[in-house]
Amino acid sequence: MAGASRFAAAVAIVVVIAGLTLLPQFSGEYGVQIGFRLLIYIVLGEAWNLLAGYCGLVSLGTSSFIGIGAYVLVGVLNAADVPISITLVGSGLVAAIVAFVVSPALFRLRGLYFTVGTLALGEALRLFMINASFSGGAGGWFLNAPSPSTNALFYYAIGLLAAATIVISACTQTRFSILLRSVRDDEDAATQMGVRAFHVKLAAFIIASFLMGAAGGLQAYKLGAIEPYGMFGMQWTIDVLSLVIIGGLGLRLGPVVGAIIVIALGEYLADYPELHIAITGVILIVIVRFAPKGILGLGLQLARWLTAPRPASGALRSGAPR
Amino acid sequence: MNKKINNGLPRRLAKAALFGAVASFALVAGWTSSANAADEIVIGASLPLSGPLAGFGSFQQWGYKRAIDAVNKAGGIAIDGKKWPVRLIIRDDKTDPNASASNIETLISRDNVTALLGSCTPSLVNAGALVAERHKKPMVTGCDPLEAFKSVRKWTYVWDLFFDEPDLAGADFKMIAEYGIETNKKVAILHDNGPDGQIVGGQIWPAMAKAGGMEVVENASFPIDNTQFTSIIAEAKSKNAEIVLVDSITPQAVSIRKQMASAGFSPKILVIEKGAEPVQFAEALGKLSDGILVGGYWDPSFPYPGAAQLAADFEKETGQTSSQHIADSNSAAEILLDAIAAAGSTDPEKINAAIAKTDKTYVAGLIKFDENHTSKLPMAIDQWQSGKAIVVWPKDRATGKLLFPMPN
Amino acid sequence: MTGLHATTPSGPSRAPLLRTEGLTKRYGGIVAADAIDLTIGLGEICGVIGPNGAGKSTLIGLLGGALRASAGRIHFDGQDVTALADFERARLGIGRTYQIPRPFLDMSVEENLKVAQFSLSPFAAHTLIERECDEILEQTGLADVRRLPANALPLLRRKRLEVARALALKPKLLLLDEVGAGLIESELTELIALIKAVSGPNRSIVVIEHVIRVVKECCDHLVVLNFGKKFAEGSTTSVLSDESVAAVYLGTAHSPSPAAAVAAAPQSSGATPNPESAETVLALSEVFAGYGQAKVLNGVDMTVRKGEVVAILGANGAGKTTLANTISGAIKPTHGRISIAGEDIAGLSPHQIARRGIAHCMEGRRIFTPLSVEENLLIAARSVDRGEAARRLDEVYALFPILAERRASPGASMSGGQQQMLAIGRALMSKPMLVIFDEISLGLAPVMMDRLYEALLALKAGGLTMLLIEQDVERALALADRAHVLERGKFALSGSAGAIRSDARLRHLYLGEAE
Amino acid sequence: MPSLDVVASSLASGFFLGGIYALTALGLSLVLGVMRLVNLAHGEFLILGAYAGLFLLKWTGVDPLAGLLLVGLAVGLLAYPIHRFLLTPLRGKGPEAPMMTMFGVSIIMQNLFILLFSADTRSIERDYATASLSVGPVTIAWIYVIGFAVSVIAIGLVHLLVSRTAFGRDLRASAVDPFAAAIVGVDVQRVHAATFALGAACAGIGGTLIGIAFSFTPSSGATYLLTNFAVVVLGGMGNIMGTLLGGVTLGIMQSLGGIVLGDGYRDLVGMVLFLIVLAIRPTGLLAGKS
Repeated sequence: MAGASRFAAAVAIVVVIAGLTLLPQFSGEYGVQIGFRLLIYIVLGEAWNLLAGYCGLVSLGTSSFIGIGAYVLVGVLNAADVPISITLVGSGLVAAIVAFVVSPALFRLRGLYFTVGTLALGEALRLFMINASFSGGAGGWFLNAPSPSTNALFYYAIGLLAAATIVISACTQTRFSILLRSVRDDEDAATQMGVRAFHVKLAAFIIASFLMGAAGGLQAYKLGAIEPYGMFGMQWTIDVLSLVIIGGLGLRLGPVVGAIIVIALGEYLADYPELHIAITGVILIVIVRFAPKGILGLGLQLARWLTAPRPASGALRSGAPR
Repeated sequence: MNKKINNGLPRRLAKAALFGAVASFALVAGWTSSANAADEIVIGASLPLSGPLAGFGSFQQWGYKRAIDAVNKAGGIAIDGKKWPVRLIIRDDKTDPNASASNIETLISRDNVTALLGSCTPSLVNAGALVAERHKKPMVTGCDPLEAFKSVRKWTYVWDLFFDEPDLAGADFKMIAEYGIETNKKVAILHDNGPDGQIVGGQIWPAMAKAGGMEVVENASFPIDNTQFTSIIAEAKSKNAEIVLVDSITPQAVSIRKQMASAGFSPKILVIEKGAEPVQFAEALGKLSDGILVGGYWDPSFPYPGAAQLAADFEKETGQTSSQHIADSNSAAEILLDAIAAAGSTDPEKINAAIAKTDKTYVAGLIKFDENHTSKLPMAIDQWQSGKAIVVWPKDRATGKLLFPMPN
Repeated sequence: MTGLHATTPSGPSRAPLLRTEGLTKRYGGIVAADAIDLTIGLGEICGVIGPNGAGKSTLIGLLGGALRASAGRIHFDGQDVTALADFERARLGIGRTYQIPRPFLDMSVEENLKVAQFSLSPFAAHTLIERECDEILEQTGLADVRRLPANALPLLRRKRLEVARALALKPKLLLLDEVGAGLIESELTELIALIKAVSGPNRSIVVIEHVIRVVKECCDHLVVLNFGKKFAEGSTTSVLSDESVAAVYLGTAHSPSPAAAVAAAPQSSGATPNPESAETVLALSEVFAGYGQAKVLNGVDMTVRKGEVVAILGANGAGKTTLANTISGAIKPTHGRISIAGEDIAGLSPHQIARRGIAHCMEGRRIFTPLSVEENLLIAARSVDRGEAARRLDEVYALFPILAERRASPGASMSGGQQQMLAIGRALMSKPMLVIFDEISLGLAPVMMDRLYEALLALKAGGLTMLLIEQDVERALALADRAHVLERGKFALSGSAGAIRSDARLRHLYLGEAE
Repeated sequence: MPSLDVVASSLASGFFLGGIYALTALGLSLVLGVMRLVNLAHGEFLILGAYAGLFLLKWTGVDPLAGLLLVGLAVGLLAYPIHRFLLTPLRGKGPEAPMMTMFGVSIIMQNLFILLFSADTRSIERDYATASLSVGPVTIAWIYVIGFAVSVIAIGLVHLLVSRTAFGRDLRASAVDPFAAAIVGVDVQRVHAATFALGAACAGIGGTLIGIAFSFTPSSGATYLLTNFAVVVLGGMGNIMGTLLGGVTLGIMQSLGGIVLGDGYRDLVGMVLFLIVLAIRPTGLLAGKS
């Protein structure tokens, strides 16, 4: 039964991804561009959801890994003629290595302290990149390679999403998910059950950082010009965190729903500069207040309520106290 | 209960995935179909209307709108013998290059813009310009110093009218030489490490100082969100620099001036490029702004057609003091509109070719693009005197006398 | 601190599984465990008893690896494990339970077990994992709730889950930290059976326990800790019959005729003059309450009159603490009416109820650890002038002189019993109309329980109205005028303390079939 | 290597400026320690204080230093309803929900600033803001000294309030165990709201000092938020006197960084110090006594 559903889910995901590859044929250029942004945000959101939703690591250091990925991609492509897919893997790898290097210090921190620590990490990296001369300081780098077509970017993003889906599913639909959640729920109790909490957290952190790095690389490939304020900016961190919270933290498809909403909102609101981004703030507050499990959580609740078998004549049947 | 969750979850995931996919396709389809009304020329721009650079964005928005309104008042642009109205779509990039790029993408792919106008500062302009370049849409921009613009790539569809960093950097030294100003020839340079700051403060100023027989006693750089300058100011003071050259954004410029005063340091000549230019700088500093020099590429007093009127209109409409940014933005929009009219077509290639042929004096000055797609605006030097920016150099454009040395 | 008591060399002739040498834990200047030498043979069940603050939980932490030893060594199964981290020890076969169960609340019972199984053998065959899981769930009596989320389990089931989780590690050494605390007699019987069932020739068990019955029935070998030191050690019977052990730990309650309790009983009926005519302080009618879907109280009717002591008895999960929390406003009733001195308190928040004269001495003490003793007391004396606050302080200090001595110390530095005194004192500081005492003897050494009940007796003599929630039937009934026995959220039995005590149904309801 | 008086002046500036940092960080620390709230709108409260000081001077001519209490009161009063209407309903929903709400508030506040006050760079213009104080070879800004004094007084008052008064007792009790505090009669939500307002008031006062000493724009808040986090971590969350020490430590370390590596590295030095302290003493330099 469970196996059959899992199979159905896998089929559905394959169908969706395959369907996405056809998007450029049907939608115009605009659809493809929105699609690209959506895919990048979904990958970032899923990575962050793995950390925060499954492993309890509420990180505010997202931008660090996006920035690292971006600089690696531009640096590598400018230095050598390397295929883009390999460069993207490189972006992810370097981000993952950085994650590995900082993890001993970061994982000493629990809860809020971890959150604040990752925030400091992101800021320190940004400040470093602004001052460092090898990376062009605040001026950043330009990509010398020819710029890719929108469709090509879109296909790379689909590839990235497919990879992310496989990796994250491998984490959240398998035995590993139980270990992840045990660390999230009570790290001390988990270690007393023999769980190598450090390794579990490290695995999640490295996987998430890899995906963030690769996504950052792809974004840099699209932009063609990168600098620390844009690539290491808090905006990434906040966007990713908002989209997961809006979609539904800890729900497998929360980031997907969240990314759709955040992108849609951003697109609509950018047309009304008078309203500025204040509306984003209002929406965030309202969603956090009234949909604690995000829009997806709200939707699932609604669906459950709609489909729940309700007694036709409850008054006669029920003696249960209210 | 949990049994249901466990077994139902993948199925529900599948359902939700399908739902999500359908919803996103629907959304995309909805956007894509929001095409423009026919017989209309659409021009797009992404501007920093919020975030740290929101101040620039509001001036540019006014400049762009004014040009488009003027054309529409005249009935629009004639294409194939028929007058087409022009519609300007402005999107907010929140001072984020990523948003600037995606805004331009949306303007091109959803709104089918005919051509584009630029944002402000190299990182925002470049991010959008690269998208325009990739999609072969002509873009005219100001507000991007020419060296920083040229360093990105060899442009085909993007055109920039602004000052050139060597001009800006050299103006101060030219003025010192021309007016025969006496100092101890010790120069301290404080600059931010943004692209233009690095070029002006890191490269051109030191070179020109050396060429002018001066000694650079300090050359310090800082990131644009730094708030503390005590060490570098103390250093400049201890080296007894009489000429201090600063290149920074406005908030930092104000802090630097205050911190110089509170460190008891007052050089004879203080130039603050970029940051000292808007009137808010003088308002924030009050008396302390007196005597500060800043390079400018425009003033309502300049002998260009409509210059005085432009500033007067701005001040009447907004109730705020004008800025030179209204001139380059207004001119950029006019150049683009003229080129569309000259091309008599909305074909990007034809418009681009027409932009290349621009040779006319606009409100910002004579515009003629070179092979690097840049058109230089000549420099002047303004000095803040009692809260007003007085043009003090070159002599033929001066509206007042140079105050020297800088008052204490 | 009295010199080491005559220590019979630990009995077992079996090969030692665990051996500690000079095991010491210091926190700053405080020595929580002081050079403890311990040897536990394979297959042995060793009990560890001692007053609160004696270092029992510290010992578990040190053995399990949650705490790092300041000095000394631990040898386990022929290996020095002193430097190993907790998860490494767990993987070697040391399983522990927590005194207050810490299941992974959002995970199902089954998944809770699988955490241990997967961490040990991530690639074991599915069928093998399921079979092991089934066995453990069967053994611990959790098979019927295997798919329920852990947060839906009542306390007893959670304690079983603690044991089950530890068993999933296939431990050679099982550390049980006060698994009996808070359980009633019939539940204890089940627990003892469980401990016996999971023991075996290849598994040693360390039982840290206040409930003497568990130790008596399970352990071959007993260690008494006092002030972090090993105070006595030997066979269970010899240690329990030792007079010096009785003096530091067992107290008088367990002597054949508990003097305090007997003395209290006759007084109690006389102390309440004419209860029927006294004014009503608290009244509940048809109260339903619970947490989300789980209904815990199913229609409770009750009144408490001025000067009365009413005891609420019942098994774990019967809803005793929920009842207390509902009265003090922490849980909103879904139905029914609660009134204080005639005023309906619907919609009032806890602090408003507190200001209407209900004090709640909470389960688990809940004192404010960073606040000083005096601040802990003063915080409850709200909107009174300085003089009045000082008078009330004096009253509490008179009741518990130790609090006066330590008035400036932070709450964190107090031992468990002292903290409980502080919690009682804090409840009194608001000069309440009614005090709810929720499980004040939980987790305390028998001597300390005696001490606290003496204080309650004195308070009763002073005319304090009390609602006494207690798992210790004898003590509660000795003090109370009337009692109710809760069963599945309803009163199954109500009446005067004497009548309840002699009611055959009490034994049936409360002690279960086991006796 | 810079001369001795440059070094001495820099270190002295760092020390005094650190005191101002401490005041601006105090609110963040209190709110974090008592309510477990990561207040991402803290920087905006600071900027609100700067605007309040500016307009107090512009409209009434009252010197912002004389009107500091008024500024604090105004910012505190504006913050109170934010807690009452936005945060109170989120109690018991974990730390992310309030954090995100405050992020939303910060976006809204930034845009309101732009709307109401334009995006212009502002500064509070006072003579004493630019006067210098010379003692031997050391030259420092008067405003740093004044700001330090104000900060120390304000922090001292808050310390007394928290350690000596009934409100402080309620506050500390609510911080460790809000449930038990409510049961003994403490109106925890009111204590939280008051703490929130108090924190905002301190930020507002600090913001006015920043506005006098430096410049500010609607979006300056973020920079100070990060500096403040560093101070909080150095001093320990919720530790009032620790915040003062943390601020001074950060100020001096930043100055050292500025001297050795250049002013560009100031903030980086702060962040790195912050990370190192976190890694060594996860609960802060001065925490761990409790």
